[in-house]
Amino acid sequence: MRSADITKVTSHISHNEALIFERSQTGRIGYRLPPLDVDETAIDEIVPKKFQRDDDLEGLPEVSEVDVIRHFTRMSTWNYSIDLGMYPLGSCTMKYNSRLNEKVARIPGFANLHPLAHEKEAQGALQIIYELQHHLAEITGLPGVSLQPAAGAHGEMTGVMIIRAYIDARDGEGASANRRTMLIPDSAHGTNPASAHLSGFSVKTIRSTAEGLTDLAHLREICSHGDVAGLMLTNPNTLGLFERNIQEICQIVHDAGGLVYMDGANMNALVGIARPGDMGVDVIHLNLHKTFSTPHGGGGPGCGPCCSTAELEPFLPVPRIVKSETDVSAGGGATFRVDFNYPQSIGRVKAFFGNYGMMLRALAYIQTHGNDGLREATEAAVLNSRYIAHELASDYEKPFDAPSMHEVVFTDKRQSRKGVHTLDIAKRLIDYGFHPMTIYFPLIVQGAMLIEPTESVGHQELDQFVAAMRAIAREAVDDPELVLNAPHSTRIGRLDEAAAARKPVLRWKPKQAASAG
Amino acid sequence: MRSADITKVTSHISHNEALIFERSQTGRIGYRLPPLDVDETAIDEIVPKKFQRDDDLEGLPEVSEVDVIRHFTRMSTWNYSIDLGMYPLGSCTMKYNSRLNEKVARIPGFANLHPLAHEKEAQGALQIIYELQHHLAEITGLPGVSLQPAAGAHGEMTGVMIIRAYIDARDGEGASANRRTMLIPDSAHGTNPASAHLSGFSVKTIRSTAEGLTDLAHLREICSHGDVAGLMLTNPNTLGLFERNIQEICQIVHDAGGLVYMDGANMNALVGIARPGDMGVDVIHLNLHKTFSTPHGGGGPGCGPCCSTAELEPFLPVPRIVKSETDVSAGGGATFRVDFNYPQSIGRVKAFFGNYGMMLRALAYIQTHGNDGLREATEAAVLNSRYIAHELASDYEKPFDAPSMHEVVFTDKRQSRKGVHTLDIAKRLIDYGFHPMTIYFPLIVQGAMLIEPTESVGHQELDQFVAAMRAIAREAVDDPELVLNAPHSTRIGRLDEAAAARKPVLRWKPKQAASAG
Amino acid sequence: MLHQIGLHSAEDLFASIPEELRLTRALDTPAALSEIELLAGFERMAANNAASQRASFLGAGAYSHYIPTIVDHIISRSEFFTAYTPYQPEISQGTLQVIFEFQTLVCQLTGMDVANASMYDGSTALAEAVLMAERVTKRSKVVACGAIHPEYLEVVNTYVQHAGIELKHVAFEPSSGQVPASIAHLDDRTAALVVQSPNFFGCIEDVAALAEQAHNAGALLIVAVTEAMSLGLLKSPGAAGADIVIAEGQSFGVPLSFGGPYVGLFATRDKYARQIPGRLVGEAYDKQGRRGFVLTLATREQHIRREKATSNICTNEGLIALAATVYMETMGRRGLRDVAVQCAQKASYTSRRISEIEGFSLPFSAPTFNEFVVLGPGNAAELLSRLAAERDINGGLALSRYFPDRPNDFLVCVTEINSRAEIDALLDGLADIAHSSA
Amino acid sequence: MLHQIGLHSAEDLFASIPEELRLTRALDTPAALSEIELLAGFERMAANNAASQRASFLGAGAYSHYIPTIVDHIISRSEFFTAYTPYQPEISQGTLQVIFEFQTLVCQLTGMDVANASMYDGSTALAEAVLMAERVTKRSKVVACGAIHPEYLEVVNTYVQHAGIELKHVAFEPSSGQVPASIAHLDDRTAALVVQSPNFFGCIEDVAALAEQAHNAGALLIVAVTEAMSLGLLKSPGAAGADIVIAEGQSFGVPLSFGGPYVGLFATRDKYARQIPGRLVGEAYDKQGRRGFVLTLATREQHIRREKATSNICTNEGLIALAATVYMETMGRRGLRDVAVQCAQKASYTSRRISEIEGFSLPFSAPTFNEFVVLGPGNAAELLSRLAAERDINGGLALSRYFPDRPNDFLVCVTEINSRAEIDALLDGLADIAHSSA
Ligand SMILES: Cc1ncc(COP(=O)(O)O)c(C=O)c1O
Ligand SMILES: Cc1ncc(COP(=O)(O)O)c(C=O)c1O
Repeated sequence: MRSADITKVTSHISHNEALIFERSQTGRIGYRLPPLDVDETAIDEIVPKKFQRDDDLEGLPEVSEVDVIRHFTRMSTWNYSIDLGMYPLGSCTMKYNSRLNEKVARIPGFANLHPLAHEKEAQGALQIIYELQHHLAEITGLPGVSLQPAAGAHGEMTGVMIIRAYIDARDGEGASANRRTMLIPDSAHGTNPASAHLSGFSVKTIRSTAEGLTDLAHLREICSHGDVAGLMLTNPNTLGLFERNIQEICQIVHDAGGLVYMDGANMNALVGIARPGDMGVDVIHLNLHKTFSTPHGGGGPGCGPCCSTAELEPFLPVPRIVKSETDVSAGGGATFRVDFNYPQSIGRVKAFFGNYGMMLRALAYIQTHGNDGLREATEAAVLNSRYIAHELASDYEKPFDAPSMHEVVFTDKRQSRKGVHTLDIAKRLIDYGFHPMTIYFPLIVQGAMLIEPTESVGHQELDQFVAAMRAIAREAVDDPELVLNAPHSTRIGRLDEAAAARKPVLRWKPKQAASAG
Repeated sequence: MRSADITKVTSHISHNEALIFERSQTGRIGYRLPPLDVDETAIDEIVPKKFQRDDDLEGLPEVSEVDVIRHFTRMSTWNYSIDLGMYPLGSCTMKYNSRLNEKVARIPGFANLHPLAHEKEAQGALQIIYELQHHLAEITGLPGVSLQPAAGAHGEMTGVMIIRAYIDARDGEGASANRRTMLIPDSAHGTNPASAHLSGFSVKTIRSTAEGLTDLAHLREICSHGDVAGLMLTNPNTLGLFERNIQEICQIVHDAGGLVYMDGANMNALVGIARPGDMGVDVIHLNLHKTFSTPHGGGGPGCGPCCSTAELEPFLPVPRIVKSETDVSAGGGATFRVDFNYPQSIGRVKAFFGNYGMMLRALAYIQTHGNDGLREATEAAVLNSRYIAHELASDYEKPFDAPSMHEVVFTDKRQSRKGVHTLDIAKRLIDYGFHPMTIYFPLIVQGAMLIEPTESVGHQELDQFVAAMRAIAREAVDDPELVLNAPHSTRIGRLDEAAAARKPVLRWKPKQAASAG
Repeated sequence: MLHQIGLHSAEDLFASIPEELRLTRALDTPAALSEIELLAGFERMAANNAASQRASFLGAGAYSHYIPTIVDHIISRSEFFTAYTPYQPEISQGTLQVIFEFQTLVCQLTGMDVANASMYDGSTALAEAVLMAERVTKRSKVVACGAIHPEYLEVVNTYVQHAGIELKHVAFEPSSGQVPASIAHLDDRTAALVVQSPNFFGCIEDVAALAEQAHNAGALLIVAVTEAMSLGLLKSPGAAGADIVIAEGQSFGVPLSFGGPYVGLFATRDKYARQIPGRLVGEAYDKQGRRGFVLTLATREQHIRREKATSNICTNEGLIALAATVYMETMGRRGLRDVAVQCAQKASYTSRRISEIEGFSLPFSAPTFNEFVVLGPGNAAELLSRLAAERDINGGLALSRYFPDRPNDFLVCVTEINSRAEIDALLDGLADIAHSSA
Repeated sequence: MLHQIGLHSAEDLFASIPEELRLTRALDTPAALSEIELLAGFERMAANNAASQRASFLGAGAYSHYIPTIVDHIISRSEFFTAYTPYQPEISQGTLQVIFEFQTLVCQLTGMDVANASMYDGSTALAEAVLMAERVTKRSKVVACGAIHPEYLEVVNTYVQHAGIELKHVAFEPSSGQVPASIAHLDDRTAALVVQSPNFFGCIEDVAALAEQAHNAGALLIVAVTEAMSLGLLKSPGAAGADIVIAEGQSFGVPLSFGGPYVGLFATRDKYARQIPGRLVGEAYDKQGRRGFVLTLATREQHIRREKATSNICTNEGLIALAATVYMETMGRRGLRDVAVQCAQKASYTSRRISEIEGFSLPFSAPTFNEFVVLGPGNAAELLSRLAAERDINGGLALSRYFPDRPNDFLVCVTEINSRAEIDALLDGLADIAHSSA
């Protein structure tokens, strides 16, 4: 294999570390507690024996602090990460996560604040929620904001439930019962239909046109049935294309008595440039862990705020964080209040206030960038994707002509003739030191490769990525085997996922126990 | 090569990252300052043009914050480190560095404290110095402590200068002029003679015996010349052996009118077990960055406290940190004082108070371990080294029979018959995921391999290390080439150090400039 | 670069957005701040959170436990911190093995067979458990018994409102504070019995007895645990017969952070593995037989099953699950019990001493872990705000926040970080204030 | 394990230590503390450092500059933080390339050809520079001119006392604060002229003129810089003709930390490379021609040359050199100048405004960078302690600490982190206190 002549841009991963349970050595400990400083009672007098564990926590690891440090430090080296290089995972907006935001989130005044602290004693924390709501309202053009949802999908559920609650109120329970259809384009992310289903809607799929946009004719036709509660639209859509008929789309849905929900996962293409509220959208969710750079953390935590029109505001989850009109602080009242009094609210979607730590980081992101900075970031994100679209067009099939926004989709059409498919190209990219793009999504594009560079990469890195992709295109012709067997540079090769799913092993078990069953 | 069947214990390093200067892109910036908030003056009116730079800082890098993060994160992956695995670098005591100590050192009340703050407003900081001095005095059995030296060698220089100052005072300038010889065993670390030289001594070397201990006869003979100012002895010595005649050695030197300096780099074998002060030693340095686990940081910062007998205390560097006998704090006086009034002092060896941040960490180490913990650490350190000595004796030549303390020396005698030398064994060890031992030191042992496991490794890791060493011994016989060409698993192979020294390139230069000259 | 791709201005990049939709003004958000200014600003706001600076006995679903220093160090490693969902196993083994260990630890502590890679938090995990019980049993009634965290119940309500699930409540038994001996509503239409233990009042429920009743009716038993630390001492819900166990994992190395991000633990029986919501990591092997880990049983998930998925969850709480894993492994077999025992001891000392104070009593008789309800001599909210103002102590939670009919009750939580001095200060404060206002 | 190696007790491990030397009691050091207790203890002591909590105008060799957040993040990476001196280049390329970049940056800023991998700090670097000058010139007299940091001079004194070097001082010119036009003692026995610029009083010296004088006498010019930030704006010592430049690098991303650890920068001319003290990293190639870096010119060093080494230094300030490297690269070409200009602007605003206050004046006429001496109406130490007590401001350093003959002078330092508000508070404070005591 040729990995010798590969110019790698990130770390080669090859390494061996057992499971912590396999490293456990009886008697080793990694903690120390202060001595108990109160008069002790026999534990059985506090908790009756029958309510106590009798397994002595058998099987839990016994390790020292050094063991733990080495265990995780070693495992960490098997991961690719944004801090190591370009991570063009389409639809996920893998932008740089500022360490400054981490410092902010760790300020003791926030980190040690209990969610049930009295509102008067948490004014700073509430003010941050309020200000972030305010900024997100301005950025989306939608005045009603709830930061309670924990992630994008959670925000979708919240938004769709709001639509349902609004229609129930508008049409009355009886009539509204006939509006239980949620329209979703075939290009949508899987969470959209799943969220619609959670809210008790049945899903109808809208076709996309050959240019990759919502099929207006099909939309009109389905809307004519009169059972449409709403449309869930991603814009720019998951193909990286701006739905240029957005206003007309909203019009059609509104005329049919429905509301428009926008999946805002792709807001990194719009911040400072255009606002969903101005397009006719009624409610949207944002992914603070994408557009607003809160860390992805190996899969969360996220934060999926819901922003709505004034009309839908009464239906947002409770509690809401509001500002007292008059400065009551003098009169002993609180300036920022936790308000439960929204009788039409869909209710609570999460305990406490949502993923507060992410709100701190997002506000810090907005403040460090400033309004020009936010716009410049969007411009850079789109420029970078457009550059890749331009540079790779000669080697890879680009299924849609329309200019891409922050991300661009290619396919393996040309390479597959030689038997090299999207999966192989993705795996080979690993050998070149890049994280692969999103693959086989959106589903409507055969062998899709969705590439989102984000604004965090410079010209140099873009060119290295382009060079790698071109080299792979050449390899697919000259030496398909090399690509088909990639990656060659990682700790392990491709894993047999089918076998893993057939007889799933989802936890470690002590040897004997394992053999036992 | 066989690295496929190697069970690696740490990360495989292979990776490519240019110098920051090669990554620089005009116009990129990675910082932001607040706007200047005072009325501005033309800069030339503040600093005359002729005193200003006129090169516009040509050549300094222009990069973004992400560029910087990726640059250093990538480079970091080329390093081996304690947190990745066992680092048995003899004489360096590569023990685990607790993250708790880092938290302590970053407490703003210490990190933001200016060294010239008024002593009354730095009582907490001074108390820490005082308490650490107190504990080190107890641990060494030597009551006079100065924390000013920045590292071991600095402590050596300080200690030897103290001896000189003491003798000058004792014998008077004239007589003392004839005592300018410092005795140093041939096994000593290079810093010993270098430090003696810095203090204006001429060095005479003491032979070691076949058992690896100081040759008493030779010592007596040299001491008879009457010009001996002192002896610099490492104990346990650099062969990992305790100088069991230490009392007699001190006696001989004292009788000859000299003083005994002990290099305390190997105190990890003695803490809680035996005290240099009880052995007859007059002055010693400690390496807080070894025995007391302050981080090695890729080569410092260190801290090399000097501990002396009460007799030598007046000669320690100024300022000293002392405690007021009477509680003066009531009277507005300070409890902990910075005292300059030591007329016999050798003077100041460093600005301010020394490497204060390291003192915080060392005190935290002493407090988290507690007195039992300190002793247990010493026992574990010696046990681990003794275990390795025992397990490797069958495969490697052990030049001395005496039981090793915290470290043990082996040689390549058996392997070299096949042309495999210490350097090759060390490099091959890298392929097995370990940092090599210290090699070719001490100089008196041909092909020395000095192994110091420290207390931070458990039984499991020791056995993995032993297995690796045995495998290499086998390879040296079955497949010498494999060992001679090691390492096979790193980003780069062995570098041509001779060529590098012949025509040294010690800095980056812009291409044209470079070619120019 | 613009020119390289044949454009003239940044504006050209957005040609596909209709002119009239493009913003012609700057966003009305603040101008850029430097690090210095930004930190100063947040420090100012943090200083406005008085409650974060004092000794506290607040629990009720969010707990103050000691967090070993290495937890934050490890989760801050770039390789964990700036990676995303492990879609590409070859370069995500770090995250994948961590999740596999997390799943194992959750199973060990809850006494269950299989656990997922995490849920948003305890409250949403409970809601998903209820939905799962409906899928498993094909029954549509769920009975929530006793003192369950009110905010958890609100979330369950929101989730089930459109799922055609009927949610019934069985009040707690007022003298014991536990679920009453016999449970109304439990019948052959019941999908699940939901119980929290220790419950919202800190009372330990007889889970085994409840499991039996549930199973007799052919229903599942869902056990919710808001104080995961209790698992170090109390019988595991699995051992007591639970079918689904959900917990809030915040107690395991996660800062209070005004309520989030936390992490939901979700565990069940092997036979229900394919009905579990969220991500699962499983063992897998490559061609050379090397062990690795992958996301598995994906056919349950939204990206494949779309509206038929077992849940809509995608991004979960990866980094917090990592923190919990580091915590559980650092404390380990011995430490998890030690902490739990210290909590129980300190809480029992505190409740005993409070009950000795004139005018204070313990309204519930059930055994407790580290939380208990105190019935005070007067309005609890006023008592606690005076305690905060005059003694700088957060004395606990006035139950009136959730139970208007219990104006004089408050919930006190004591953990290993509450020193004897803090506890005694609380005791003195309660005594003095009650006395002075009497 | 003990038994495996044929021992019975831990005591047996120490058989080679004579019985009578073994400690038969426990060390009289404190018992073990848990993390909780330890942190609480250090927090208490930290709270006892009042000076660390207020606006400060203290400089004099240790400066408060803003430290970008990423500096501490990067130096905390285990791979940098827990490695040691890069003896094994194949697994130390991270550290080695960083040092190579550090050496390059130091050369660029000082205007020199070659720089080493770091010295303990500025003061010891100056002492080593003096010793090097003696080696290079084989001359034994060194002339220290003008206002050099008193603690630096003390250290030089200690180092040279046994090296047979005669150290002469040339006082500063009292009206300008700079080195006098013609320098006494400078002759053909002089190894080096030592000057600090900006000097201890903040005055910028005419380095070029001094270089000429030194070179005319066949001596080297050693330039010391205690405020490295000045290099962003001021002519580099190299460009002005210096032969050896040493600097304290603390200003580049290193916290005050009560005086250390800091980092000494040491740079000189190519022709003296083999006389330089300390470690040097150079470019090297492997068999396949791949570029890497190694420790080089080791024949200068103690581990090979023993007593004939150019210095006894072994462990240096690696991690701090890394911090400085991250700082210099993050600020970069533009930032280093921006910070320097802000310092100069703010200091000039402050000195101008102070000189307008009744009773205050600026005793020295020379141009300054970010530090300057103020002559007050009365005892400076008292003035400053009142300023601290009444206004919570560290107003600067009373020169009497080092110059008993200047009771009313104090040294004020202003950097980019001193806000306009802080500066104006200082001005008001000085005016009010001086007035009230007049
Ligand atoms: C287009 C789109 N919609 C929704 C989601 C769901 O967001 P989350 O993963 O935060 O739940 C994602 C991200 O995965 C997405 O890419
Ligand atoms: C035996 C011995 N003495 C002295 C030293 C010098 O200590 P330092 O490197 O801290 O100057 C060392 C460490 O390198 C050593 O091993």
